[in-house]
Amino acid sequence: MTTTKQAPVAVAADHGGREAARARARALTSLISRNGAVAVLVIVVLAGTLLVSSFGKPDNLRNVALAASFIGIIAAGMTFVIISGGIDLSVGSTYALATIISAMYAPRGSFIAVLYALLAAGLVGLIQGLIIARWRLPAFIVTLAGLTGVRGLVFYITHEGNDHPRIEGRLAFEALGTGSLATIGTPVWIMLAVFGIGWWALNRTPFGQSVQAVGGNQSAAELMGLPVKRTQTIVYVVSGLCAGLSGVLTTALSGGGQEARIGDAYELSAIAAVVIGGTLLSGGVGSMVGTLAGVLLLFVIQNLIVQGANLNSYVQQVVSGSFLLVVVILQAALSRRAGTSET
Amino acid sequence: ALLTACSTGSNSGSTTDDSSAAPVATALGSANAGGVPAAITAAGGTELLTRPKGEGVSAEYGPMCKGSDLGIGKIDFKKDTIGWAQSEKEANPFRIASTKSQIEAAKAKGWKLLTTNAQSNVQQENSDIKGMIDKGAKAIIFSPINSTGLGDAIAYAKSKKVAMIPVDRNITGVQGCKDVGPQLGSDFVEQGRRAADAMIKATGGKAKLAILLGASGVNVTDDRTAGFLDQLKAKNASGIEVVFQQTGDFTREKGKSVTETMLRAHPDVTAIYAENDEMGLGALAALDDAGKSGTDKVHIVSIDGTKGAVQAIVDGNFDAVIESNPAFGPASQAALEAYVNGDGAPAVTITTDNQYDSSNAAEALSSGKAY
Amino acid sequence: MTTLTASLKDRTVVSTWAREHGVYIALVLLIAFNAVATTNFLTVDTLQLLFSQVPPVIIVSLGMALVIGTGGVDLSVGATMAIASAVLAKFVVGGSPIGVAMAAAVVAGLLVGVFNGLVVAFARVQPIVATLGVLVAGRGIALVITGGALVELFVPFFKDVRLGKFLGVPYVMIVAALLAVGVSFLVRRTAFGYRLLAIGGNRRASVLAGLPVRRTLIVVYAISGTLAAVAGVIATARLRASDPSYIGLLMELSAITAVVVGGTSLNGGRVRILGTVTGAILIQLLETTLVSHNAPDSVARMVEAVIIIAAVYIQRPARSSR
Amino acid sequence: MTTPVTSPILKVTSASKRFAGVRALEDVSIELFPGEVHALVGENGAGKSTLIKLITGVYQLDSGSVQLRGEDVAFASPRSAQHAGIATIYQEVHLAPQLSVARNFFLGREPTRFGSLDLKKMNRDSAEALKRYGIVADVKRPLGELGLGIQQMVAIARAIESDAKVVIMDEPTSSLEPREVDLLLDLVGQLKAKDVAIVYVSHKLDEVFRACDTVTVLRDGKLVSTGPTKDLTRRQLIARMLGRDAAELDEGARTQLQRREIADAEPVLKAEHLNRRLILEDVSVVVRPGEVVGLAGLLGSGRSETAKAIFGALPLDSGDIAVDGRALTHQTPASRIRERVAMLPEDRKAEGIIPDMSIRDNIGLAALPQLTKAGLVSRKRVDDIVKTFMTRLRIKAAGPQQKVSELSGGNQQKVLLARLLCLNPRVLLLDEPTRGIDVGAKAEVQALIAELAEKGMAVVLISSELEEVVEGSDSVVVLRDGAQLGRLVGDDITEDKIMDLIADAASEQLEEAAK
Ligand SMILES: Nc1ncnc2c1ncn2[C@@H]1O[C@H](COP(=O)(O)OP(=O)(O)OP(=O)(O)O)[C@@H](O)[C@H]1O
Ligand SMILES: Nc1ncnc2c1ncn2[C@@H]1O[C@H](COP(=O)(O)OP(=O)(O)OP(=O)(O)O)[C@@H](O)[C@H]1O
Ligand SMILES: [Mg+2]
Ligand SMILES: [Mg+2]
Repeated sequence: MTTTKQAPVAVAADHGGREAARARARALTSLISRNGAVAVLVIVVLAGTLLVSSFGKPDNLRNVALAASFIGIIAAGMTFVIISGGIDLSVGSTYALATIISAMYAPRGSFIAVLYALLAAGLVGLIQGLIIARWRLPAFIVTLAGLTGVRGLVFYITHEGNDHPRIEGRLAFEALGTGSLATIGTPVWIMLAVFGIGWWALNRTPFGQSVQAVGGNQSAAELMGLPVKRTQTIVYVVSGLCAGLSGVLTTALSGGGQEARIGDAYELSAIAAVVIGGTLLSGGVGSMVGTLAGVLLLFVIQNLIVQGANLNSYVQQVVSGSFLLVVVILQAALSRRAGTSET
Repeated sequence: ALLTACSTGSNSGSTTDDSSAAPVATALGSANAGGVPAAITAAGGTELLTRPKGEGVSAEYGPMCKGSDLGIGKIDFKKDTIGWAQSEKEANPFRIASTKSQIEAAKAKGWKLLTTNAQSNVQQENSDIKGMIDKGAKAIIFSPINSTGLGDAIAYAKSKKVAMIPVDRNITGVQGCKDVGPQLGSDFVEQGRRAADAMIKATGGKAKLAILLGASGVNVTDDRTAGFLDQLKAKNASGIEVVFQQTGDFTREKGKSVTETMLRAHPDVTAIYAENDEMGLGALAALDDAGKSGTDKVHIVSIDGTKGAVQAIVDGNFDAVIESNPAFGPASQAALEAYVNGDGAPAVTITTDNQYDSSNAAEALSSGKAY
Repeated sequence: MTTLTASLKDRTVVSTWAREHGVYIALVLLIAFNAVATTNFLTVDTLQLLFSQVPPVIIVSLGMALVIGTGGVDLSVGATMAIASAVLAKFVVGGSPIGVAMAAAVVAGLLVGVFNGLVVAFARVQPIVATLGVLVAGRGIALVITGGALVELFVPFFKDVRLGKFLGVPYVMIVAALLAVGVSFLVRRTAFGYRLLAIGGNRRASVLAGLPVRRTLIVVYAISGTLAAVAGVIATARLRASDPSYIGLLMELSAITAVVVGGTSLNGGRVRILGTVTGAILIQLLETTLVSHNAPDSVARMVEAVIIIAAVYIQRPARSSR
Repeated sequence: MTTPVTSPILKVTSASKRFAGVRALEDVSIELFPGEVHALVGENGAGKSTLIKLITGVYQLDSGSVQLRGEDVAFASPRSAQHAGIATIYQEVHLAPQLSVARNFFLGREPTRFGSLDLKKMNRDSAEALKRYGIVADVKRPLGELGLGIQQMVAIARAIESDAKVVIMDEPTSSLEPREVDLLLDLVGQLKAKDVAIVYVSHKLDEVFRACDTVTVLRDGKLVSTGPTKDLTRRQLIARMLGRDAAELDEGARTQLQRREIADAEPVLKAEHLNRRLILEDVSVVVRPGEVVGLAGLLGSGRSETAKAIFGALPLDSGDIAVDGRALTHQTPASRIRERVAMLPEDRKAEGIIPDMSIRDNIGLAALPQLTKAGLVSRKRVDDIVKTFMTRLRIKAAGPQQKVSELSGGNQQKVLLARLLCLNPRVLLLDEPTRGIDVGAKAEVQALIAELAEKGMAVVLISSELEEVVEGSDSVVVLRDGAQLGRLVGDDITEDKIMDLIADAASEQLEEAAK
């Protein structure tokens, strides 16, 4: 147009050090906001170690990690679902399905037992994913129906819960549950591996990009030409498989014999862990590391209640509920400080 | 193949493939050689003990377990702590009484007792038990959520040389004294049988019967159903026709709403078997609203022996209540003492359960036997 | 030619109509099924029973609908019912007149709601976890209040609550209907209703349009808590006992299902009250149907799942929106 | 000028589309040749975006057909259109704000190494590509943190870089500064040279005349004319768009903004020494009654931020804000609205409209307190107001009950304007008020601003069209990087002077940095 002088268009070029200061401030705040749960975890663990003598013992920490690994694996899958803008309430039932099937087919050998359990769990995820993606039905309701229906299926195959199939004798896959590496139980390593792979898939693969874009704004993702339906379907399969894996490990650890009602309300723990980890239920934003910290927080709190106090069951409930609230409020405050303010 | 797995998984070793309820139904009935019921064998009992039984004990099965066999050292109960792991919320009379009994017995002996509650979550119970062991508990008395499924905690206790005493529900699939210490339990199948007997007596063997099942997938439910139906068959009570079977989730509210609906579809029901007192009382509330309460209109038999239900007998609304005695505190702690410090305790002890009807209900209330 | 285009047009008209009225269609189908297949179904008694069982679900769902309208969700309703029930028992056992006891119970629910609202509005915690805290802690609180067990309540007034009828309609259903009308009025006619939907539609834009976002959120959760408490009182009266560990158990899921099956989107920004009420009735009737047919638990659950999906499928969003 | 000798690459034949109750497009045909830049113009709601969405499979045709390279196509989704070589920049930025700039740039076609994203390459290539479009930005930052203009540039770069044979741009320049517009048109030239066919939608007619070979005019969903741009004058084009005689247009001047005499009265708005760490640095805006103060600056210079700060939507570290001499303490939009300060947000999608609400409810929303008695909304008063504004601003819709999300972009903007105006404000903060608004309505809006100012209102105007700021403002505050560079008054307000100020500041900084 009429401009004679060359005005630089570059906006954020590093002039006068101001942009550098901004970048530093941003890096710090986003570090805190993305890792609010990690920060809270560190605080709680430190406080726990100082205040409750038996908490910090290696045995106890190992046990906390082991206990956390089952919900942890489920929560890893849930993270994908929630980042994609959905939710999966069916994981507790799917977990039960895999637990029972893997024990039921144990006589056919480890491979078949694990394979069938994972297939069943993956299939549950696939069906739900297809319904949600193709028919555009709300995930909350579809997976709520999944929660009910799959639990019904579990009752059905156990003859109204009469059977508690068990592994007789030793089977190879039991090592998945009972084994240990460097004194730490195999399920913990498996959970870490799942989180590692999950982190990679979310942040380092096109699929992960697609999950985040779909969750951020589904119609925008469609307009950008991303495979929205496929992505939505896959996240539920991933979630189903994670729940299934967790169920298989449960059978492996306990030798089977679980009740048909096992895994009741696990979805709430998993969702809580994911959300405490800083993932937004509205989708788009979330982190694997956060979820891991969220899961550990839940179990550390639970353990501290057992280790630190001798409470009756209802006071115990009050304490863990309040603890949960404090943690989420703290986490929200940390992330908000760093994130954009809304007034 | 599917069913092979099921049957090997359930309480008995029987391999009937046709009916899922069959393995449990035959559990206590089919005595093995030596007169030991299969369910007891599954819990590690191999022989019926003939030594004189203490009060409240209905049967004891050997071998005798000694803590030292598992390398468990003596416990100094004045200094060491022990743990009590409850399986479900202390929110119904049974669980409240069961925890209270442990706490009071420990207090009476001056023992230090840690307590936890797994809120019906098996994984939680595993980590509760392990948590108490990590906190230094030398022995754990626990009420298992399920007869199986606590393998992780049991293995951990074994590795830490901690004594494990299951109460009220037996741990099955174990070898006597090898995996856990002495077990003290009620016999839920037997409770079902006795309920059937009481029902036959109350109705004169002729009734249109509705069953309020306990929560689905819980083995107490299975046992009480199996025992009941089995006994009806065994007693040839073909006049009792089961027209309705629905879960009432062991709660009063569900017991009531299910009964309300049932009364619409089956107004001709003349008897109700409730697998716990709470559901029975819920059913009673529904009958009352419909103007049908009273044993002259609808018979009710339930299991547990709580005050409310025993009172209902006195009021003429229930026919009979089979007790499921939750007070394992003194007996289990005595067994623990014998197991670790004394000369052993039987692998499986079955406690005596009372039974109330119009003849003894008032007395049970006044003496405080009903909890 | 004209018939072809006409029928084409009809088809879209029919499908739009079905989408709008899915829940009513589903209810009619279920009633038709029962009329044919359930013994003693088409009687006044059956209707009366349904109308005495369904009000707690309806009342809780109304509050839930408002919360969902703001784009949130309230998982604490079941626990709030338990707290209200426990407070009621505490006052009755303490000798208070029943009116006072009921008022106290409702106030307790209100307080729980305000608390939820504060956490959501000020701490900006996501509603699902904010209310999850109360879901976990609430029953514990209720049990602490009652001292841990079920408390039997012998209150003559409860008999009226259970059995009283006006022109054959149970009192409790009349209460539910009046509340539904009230909530509907609130949403459609008041400034508060506008705000609530605006917040659900776009919270940030609402802030910039100068709406009192926080205050509105707190009031919405307070209403939800209050209604849950009312439901808790009715449930207690129905049972003649306060059973804090089980009263309202899983009510949050039933209520959410009722709201969504009734055609309200979980994304917020819209509320359908009549649909919600119908959704609640549908769910209750479904349960009743399965019980009267003596379906085993396993089958009942699977059927329930399929029917819920079918009910939302009828009203699935049209393909070419946006 | 290319004379298309080849056959059309894209051909739409008598496309029609209706939405519940609205006929959005009726019997429209266009042809697009390789190397052709084809402008699509028309009033707000004429059907331009609808036509584009029909081509790319967002909507399905009711009747008609689309041919690509002579073959019938019916894309089921934008994805398939993209695969077939049609790249589209839809109206309003459509990207993933939470992902980094680089990831957005490559979204859907990420380079991988051994299955892993090649982040190094992504960051490097996207930074380089953006530099070519004149944007230097930290490509690792979440896109959403950048200004809307930059986001739009990223979207454009993303689409153009994808090697498409057909590029469709729906109002690509609505948030861009003259500089970026120049750059973009340069790019269009380059694409054209590579025989890419381009559909270009814009309300800025200069651009149409500068860059487009062919222009198609739509009105009310119907095709009005199609032909070479050079055969038309600007006035003729406008006349066709509006469906009026060219003569009729003359009575309305091209731009309705003109400078007024400002009385030396007490300022209505006094916002002084606004500071916010790392965002704003000592910015002052003072507006007297009847004055229009423009904020000028480049993309990301902090203009929107200043407006938000005044409106209480951005917490300040320090600063004094007073209206009519009363100091404002509460930093919330609600309290500002009570003081009769109103703001039109820049990002109408994220911060403006409530998509699922009706036009009526969207307009009435902010004014609720005035329209309410004892908590009850007076339907009649709302209806009256809505009616007034819908006619006054010529909002094109099926009726006041239509959902705002179903409106065309320009009409949504008008709805937001209506929302503000019914507040009857003293201070009006307008962030890009004419963004995406058609020529007719733009004149209308500008006239409205002038009229409001005349009545003694204080107006702060932000516009990416420098021309609009220059012509319409009584004084201009120039910003750069969140700091105030200077203030121009009266005849000093020219585009050159503003650009000079900015350039000087930049070179100073560069010198400083060099030391
Ligand atoms: N999803 C929809 N549902 C109903 N009506 C719609 C929908 N999308 C567009 N319309 C209507 O179709 C007409 C054309 O809209 P379109 O977005 O194509 O206009 P446009 O020419 O792009 O206008 P602008 O310049 O304002 O962007 C408008 O009247 C609009 O209200
Ligand atoms: N290229 C960039 N690199 C880094 N940060 C940027 C860039 N452009 C904008 N920003 C940041 O984005 C924010 C947007 O600023 P703001 O919206 O106030 O600018 P604006 O002058 O209104 O420009 P726009 O026309 O883009 O809206 C500022 O905080 C600025 O620091
Ligand atoms: Mg458009
Ligand atoms: Mg701006």
